[in-house]
Amino acid sequence: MKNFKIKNDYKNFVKGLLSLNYLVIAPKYENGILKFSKIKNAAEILSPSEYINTVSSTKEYFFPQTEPVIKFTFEGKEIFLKDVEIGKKPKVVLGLRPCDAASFSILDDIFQYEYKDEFYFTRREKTIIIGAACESNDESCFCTTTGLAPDSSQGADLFIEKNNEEEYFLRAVTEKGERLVEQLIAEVEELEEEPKKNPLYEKIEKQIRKKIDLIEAKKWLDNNFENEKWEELSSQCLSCGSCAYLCPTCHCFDIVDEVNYNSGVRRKNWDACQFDLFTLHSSGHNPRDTKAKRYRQRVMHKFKYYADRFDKTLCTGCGRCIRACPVNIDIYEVVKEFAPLVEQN
Amino acid sequence: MNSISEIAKKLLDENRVSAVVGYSIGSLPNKTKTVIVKSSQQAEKLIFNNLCVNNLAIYLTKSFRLTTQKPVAVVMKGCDVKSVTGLIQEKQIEREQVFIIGVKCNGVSEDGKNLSPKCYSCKLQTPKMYDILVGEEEEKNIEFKNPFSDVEEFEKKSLDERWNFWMNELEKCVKCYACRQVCPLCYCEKCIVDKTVPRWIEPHTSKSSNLSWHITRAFHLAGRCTGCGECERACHHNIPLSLLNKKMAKVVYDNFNYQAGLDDKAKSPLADFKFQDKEDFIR
Amino acid sequence: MEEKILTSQFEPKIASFVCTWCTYTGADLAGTSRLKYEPNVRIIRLPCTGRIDYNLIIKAFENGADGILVSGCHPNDCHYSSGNFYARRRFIVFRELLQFIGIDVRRVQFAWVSAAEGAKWAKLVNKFTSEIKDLGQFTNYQKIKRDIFLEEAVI
Amino acid sequence: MINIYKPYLTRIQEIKIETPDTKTFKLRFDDSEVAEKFNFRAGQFGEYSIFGEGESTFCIASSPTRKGYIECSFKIVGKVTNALKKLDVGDVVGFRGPYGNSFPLEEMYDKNLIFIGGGIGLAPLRSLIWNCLDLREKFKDITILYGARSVSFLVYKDELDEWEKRADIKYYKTVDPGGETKEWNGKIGFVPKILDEICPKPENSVAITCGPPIMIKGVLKSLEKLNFKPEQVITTLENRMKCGFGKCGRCNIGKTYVCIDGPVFNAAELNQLPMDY
Repeated sequence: MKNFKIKNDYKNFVKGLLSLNYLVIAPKYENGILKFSKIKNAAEILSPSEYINTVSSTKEYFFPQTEPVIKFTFEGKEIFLKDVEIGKKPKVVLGLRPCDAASFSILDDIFQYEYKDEFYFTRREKTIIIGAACESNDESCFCTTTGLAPDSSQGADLFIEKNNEEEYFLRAVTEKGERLVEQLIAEVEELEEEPKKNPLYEKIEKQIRKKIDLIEAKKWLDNNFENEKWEELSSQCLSCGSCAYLCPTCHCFDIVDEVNYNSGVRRKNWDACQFDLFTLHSSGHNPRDTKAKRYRQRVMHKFKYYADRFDKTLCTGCGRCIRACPVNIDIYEVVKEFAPLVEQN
Repeated sequence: MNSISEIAKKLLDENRVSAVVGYSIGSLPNKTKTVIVKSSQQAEKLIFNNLCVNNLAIYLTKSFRLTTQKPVAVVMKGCDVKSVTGLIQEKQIEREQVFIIGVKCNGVSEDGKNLSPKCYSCKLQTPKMYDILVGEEEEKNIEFKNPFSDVEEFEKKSLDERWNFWMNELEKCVKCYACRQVCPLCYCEKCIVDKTVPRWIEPHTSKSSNLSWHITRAFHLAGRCTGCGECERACHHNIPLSLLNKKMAKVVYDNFNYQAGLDDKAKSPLADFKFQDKEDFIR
Repeated sequence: MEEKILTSQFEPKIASFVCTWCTYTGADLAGTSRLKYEPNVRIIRLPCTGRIDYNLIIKAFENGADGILVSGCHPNDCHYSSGNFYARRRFIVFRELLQFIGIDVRRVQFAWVSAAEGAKWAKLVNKFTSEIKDLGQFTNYQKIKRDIFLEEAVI
Repeated sequence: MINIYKPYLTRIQEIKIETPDTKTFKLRFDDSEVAEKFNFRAGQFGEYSIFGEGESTFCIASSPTRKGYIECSFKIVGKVTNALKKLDVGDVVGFRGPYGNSFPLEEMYDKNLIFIGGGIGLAPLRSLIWNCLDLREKFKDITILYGARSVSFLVYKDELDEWEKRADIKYYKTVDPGGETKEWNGKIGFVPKILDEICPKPENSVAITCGPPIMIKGVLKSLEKLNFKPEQVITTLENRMKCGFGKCGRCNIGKTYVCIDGPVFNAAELNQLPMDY
């Protein structure tokens, strides 16, 4: 795939993007928090060096917290269904860290398994994902454990990186990405040769928490469904669900009807396996009635069940759950409890 | 002076408590981890420092089932003890069910740098109620702030400004209900938002349903919230929940001369009345 | 008989939560005494003002009420002996909360109207209706309420 | 865009009150094209919805051999079922499905079938029983053992009588001790105990069971004692579901999604699952 140099600075590149009539979504400080929001002009943009990661992940732009799936109206005994329109405007999500970009290649599997969830995929198809390599990290990051790196472009269509001369360049990862760059020819210039790696990325990779052997972790999980460790690991959990709501790969949801006079809507709302109501049957039976069982479900789903089915880990090492947990339950430390570090040379 | 871990060890060895809830070194440099220690071998983990911002009173609520047979020991700062008082007051626990390891606190910090906002108006460096006390009080050189100063500041705004402020803030809410889960006084077995028949508050996120939820939360805590600030700390979207709680506390203080969490015999102000309550707004 | 001419003038919707023992009977008395009063109030009868949950008030606003009138027995007249005293405390706090959030509390009015005060009820409704007319439509909620059909597909 | 969340509209054609807390609806598709095309296999389930209240998961209780309609039986417990109970003939019910796997009908050909049902757990079995009875010559002996907590809680009473009268079925009915009436002519005792009494032969047989968890547990034990191999024992699982197609993450038991890999499992598969149901 081709590489392109950004001719002027990053902001000009964004200006070019905005002029193409895309809805541009990028990290932005809004009401005191850094989150992915709509960008109206290029001045609002943060360059990849200006942030580590956002508070919430980008999944909300593909699988929103709440999403109508069908609308209906009542007329006497009759019910009329109406399909839901979803945003038609093509989007560019810009500046995702490798951990966020990779989440889509993971989520795609579940959303098209047996039944294809078009709500997710319509948005996916209309959206171009431009990842950005990490220029800094914090204590929570552990993407190397999940097989990523500060400069891995997995899941992105285009990827922004710095070469060894500290200049930004674009790596076209998919054809979709390349087609976008072709429209931006005023801002970019094709590079003849492969740009030289910036040593920064390797440095960051070394700063990130050491890599855990997830194959060993899975082996342990295969044999330890019943283990008193689960009780110990989850005893302080408050079942607040912050971890699931911020996670780029958590995808559980609830379906709820809402009605207003003679019309209503059926919605998909986020839900989390840490809530005790999540699996409660109407008979009163609850298969996961204790916190230990719920926490086991979370860890097992991420590192075993998903791998069993799709051969992928349902975690990208973004560290959001670690930053958000009010009682400092650290999934990295949890996995480290039962799996060794990978020897690094 | 005994250290917390020694006390915990002794309590567990003597089989006086089922568990000791306390703080240990966290996995991140500016966080401490909550631990529930059940055997004396693990008691060494327990520490106390200025990063111990959590309110551990939450672990005394029924859903944790720690107090079922034997009492449970909890490491508590002065401010946390207020929540225990609230729980005793509302008959959620008995005083005998909890062994309070009180710590003298010189202010805590959420991020390792800045003092937690709740500490500026704290007068309870030494807990009001404890079974054993540890730590030493340092001379506090923090400038004492009126706890309601930000409420008063906010009230200078016009109605529209306030409305817009809250709409902007509440729009961020994703309804994870972490604010409810971490609150020691939100112990209802079934929260109003989880009730489906009738459904008072829709589970989707929108400005109006988020507002309903936050009105509910604030109002249900009126006269009960002790200002521990856990809700605001747990909110990853930084919604200023304490501001609402403080306003409620102020109203209750101004009108009924009541402060939450100081007297375990007192009646909660909204479960009580006086004949001479204010009536000027009623026609 | 005088007939009201339909004009495009703003007619507020007022939800009125009343206690069945005093105000509802009082409103009934107003009717049987043939007292004329503004038709803008929709009376919702509840057992006691102590039953009036703040959620009812919020729901009324969400569903398009421009004003809310809560009314019950005078102090010491409560059928359940003290329901109105608890309600009074609750409203002291709730009014302040609404104000803090930025809702004009002039739209939420409380009153004591006994079973004998049909005239007071009629007067109260007339006065409150004209006040709400002066305040105009309550647009705060209309702006934020997600219309489940018109909701724009943002993303 | 194909909306997998969009239900078909069906109309209630008939309502039967089975027990004090169970009703059966006979539903016909509004759209005749859908009605014609709609196909399912015994054991599959669907998401039934009442608009404005929500969706609920029940199996399809009618036989796939009876075309043109579907039936569902539900116990009135939660929000949706309480709303369903109030519906009348002619009212609209949403239906998504069929979802999940089904009973391995073809593998049962030329075998003896033993159906063991309890309470409302007869519903999925009923679909299969009628399916088998409509293709009677393909199977050998058919034995049905059905029990409920008391006489009034027996579902599909008309059909039970019909089965009792049929010469090509061995039919046993039972109620829990204390649940009998004066007129009761069936057995008295818990289902596993009666199963021990009947003592079906495992040779060339398949046992299909569904009922409350406690009964299934007992039945599995009894069948094991009777030398049934785990592969010969088939049951259906029930977990809370929302989407029905493996997305919402509610019905996971280990890596298994009950909604896609289930709800029909044989005991051998069941033994492989972690105890998370």
